[in-house]
Amino acid sequence: MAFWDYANPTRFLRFVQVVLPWLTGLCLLLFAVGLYMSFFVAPEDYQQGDTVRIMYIHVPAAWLCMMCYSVMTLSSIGTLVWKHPLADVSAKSAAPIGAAFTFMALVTGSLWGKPMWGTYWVWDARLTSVLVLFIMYLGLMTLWRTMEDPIKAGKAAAVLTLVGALNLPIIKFSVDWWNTLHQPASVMRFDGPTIHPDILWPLLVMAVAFTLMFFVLHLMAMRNEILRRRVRALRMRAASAAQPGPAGAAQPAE
Amino acid sequence: MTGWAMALFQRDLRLSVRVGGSALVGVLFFLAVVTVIPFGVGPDLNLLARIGPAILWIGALLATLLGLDRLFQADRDDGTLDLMLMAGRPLELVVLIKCLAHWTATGLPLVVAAPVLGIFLNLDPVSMAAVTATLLVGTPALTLIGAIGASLTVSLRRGGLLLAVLVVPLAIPVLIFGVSSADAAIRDPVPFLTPFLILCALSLIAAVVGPIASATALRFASD
Amino acid sequence: MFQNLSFTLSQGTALVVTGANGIGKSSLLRTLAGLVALAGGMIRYESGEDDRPAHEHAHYFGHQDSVKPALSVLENLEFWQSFTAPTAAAGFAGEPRKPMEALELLGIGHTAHLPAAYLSAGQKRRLSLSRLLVTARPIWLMDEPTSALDKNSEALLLSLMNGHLEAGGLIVTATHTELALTKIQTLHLEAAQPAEQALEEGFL
Amino acid sequence: MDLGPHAGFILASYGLCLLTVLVLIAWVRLDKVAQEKALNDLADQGIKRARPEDGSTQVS
Repeated sequence: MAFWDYANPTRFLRFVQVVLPWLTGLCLLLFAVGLYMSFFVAPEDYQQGDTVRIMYIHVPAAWLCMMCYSVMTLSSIGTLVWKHPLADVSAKSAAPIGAAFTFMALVTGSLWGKPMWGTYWVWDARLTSVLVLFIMYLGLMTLWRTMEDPIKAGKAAAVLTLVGALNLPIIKFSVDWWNTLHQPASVMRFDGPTIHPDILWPLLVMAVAFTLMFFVLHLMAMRNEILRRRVRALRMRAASAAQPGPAGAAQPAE
Repeated sequence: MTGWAMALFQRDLRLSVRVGGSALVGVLFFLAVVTVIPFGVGPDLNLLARIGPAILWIGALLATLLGLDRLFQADRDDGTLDLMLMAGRPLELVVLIKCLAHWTATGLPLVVAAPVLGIFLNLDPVSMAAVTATLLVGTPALTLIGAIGASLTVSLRRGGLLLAVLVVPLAIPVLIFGVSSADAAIRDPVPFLTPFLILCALSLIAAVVGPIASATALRFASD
Repeated sequence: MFQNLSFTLSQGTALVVTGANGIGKSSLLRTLAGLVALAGGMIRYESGEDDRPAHEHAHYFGHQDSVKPALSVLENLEFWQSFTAPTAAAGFAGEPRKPMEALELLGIGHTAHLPAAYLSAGQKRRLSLSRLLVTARPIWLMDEPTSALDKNSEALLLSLMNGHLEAGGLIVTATHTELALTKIQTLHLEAAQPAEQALEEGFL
Repeated sequence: MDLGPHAGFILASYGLCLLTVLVLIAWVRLDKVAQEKALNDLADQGIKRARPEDGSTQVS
């Protein structure tokens, strides 16, 4: 089963080596197409004018910050239940990327809100729950930083990640459950998207491009994390190794 | 600055930035406090704008207090403090430099984060700048006053809460003048400079009193 | 804490403090180190610098290693080298060593750039000991210096201590084991009458 | 291309996103360089992995 094949870090690194160039190329291509479409193909909104173009990065970033947390949640289950050796590597390296996507979603939302709502920030359910997600990401990153032993840190962080996953449905349904300024979902709906194809297509292309970017960065960060653990293990061995060479000075003078 | 002082400053900065250090936890706590307040007082943006400077100041005070309990304790736990007492360097200066390093690692990030958090509280640019300026000159005073509490509670296992109780009364003047000068910048007729200069003076006084008091406390704590 | 305690130590001599557990060997060393205030009496170091108290002429090598796990081994040592003020004394010819040299001498040179967190207990102990070599101070106060050290390191420690004595330094050490030092004076601590032991008894 | 009265907001959001992505890429790159340097430093000291790099060995 492929899932367990990649439990071997060395094998995983080889897999990354093969896959990464293709993913990166595809990601760049999609970004080129998506950015072109969002500026030149997509029409301006009859109400919002050109500001609607912020949507093509805002919405993918918002999706991705939730998907990234879902990846971390799955990885946490992997750490606690299946004891997969790469699970906490995956969770740890996803956190900064997730925090960055959340930051992007917050910033673009804020810059979109100013011309539309007249303020950079309101404390409504959607915005607040995403801000809470941002704090969760930062908290998890800090937890990993404060604990020296990666195995222990991984387990602690996995527990926290699972508890924090409660926030995901709150973010998703906040626009339906509470009355907010934020507009309700228009793409991810059970009865199909409600927006015009000229807007939908650039959005989908950008969303796929963002997703690929997440996987590229995530694989690279996981590779770094594996190397970091390797360095740690080797350093421990280096410390316990005897003094190399005939250290004459180390002999006590009788 | 002489060599030993630089070495101490660098060491403390490195320790708080590296794995196990607490450099950015304070900012995160600051962010958490500011996020929680609108849940308590309600999301009314006008109200938040009015009490925004106060929220930021209280957040900064709590974040500073929270990070202070390890200021001397970590060094006491592994015997470093004993060696520092014997090193032949003026202990008051040692304390001052440790406070400076601690402020650079934990207080300065609060100041940098303040304008961003101001957006959440609907502050206008003028009051944002005013709050940031007052925090810049005020938070060193909080760290220096807090150092007194940190040295008094250095030998206690759970000194954190006691530290906060001891320090908060001493920190009240800083809070008063910090918030009032930030407010003065928003409401026109009140001069900004008067409370601001008092705040600066408080920081300078704390830079003298704090190290002397906590050095004395540390000497008593060694036996 | 102590009664009728008085001793004089001349250059190049080691004072070995013996006595039962809990008798106050460690407290005596901490008092000499200036970490415990004297209730009465005085400590004087005659050949030292006039403007510095006796304890600033001393290195204290106690039970705790004062090693920061987040710093590298070399960073740990270099900090103590620049932070501890060297002190001179008439007739003391000890020369400070370079940090790397001291680490090599103690057999942990290969760990210099590793975080100290990776060191074993014995290696941390040796790192702590290297502190005494990089700043010259005429008095070494050593509390159970051989604990957590293996046979080789113990022999090395003794040669370092003898070297310090030859250079005209003083050593005061509390120990349970026999130490093969060149010039030894022994101080044996004994329990006083229980009623006289504690200051608090005065309130009875 | 005319982005209307709110061009500043649009460009700022795209710019800040680009900046964030660049920071992420820089973090990943620099981290890799740092870890590889640490591995090389250790290899110079003669501390290497026991298992060869081909990955043919199976972790039991």
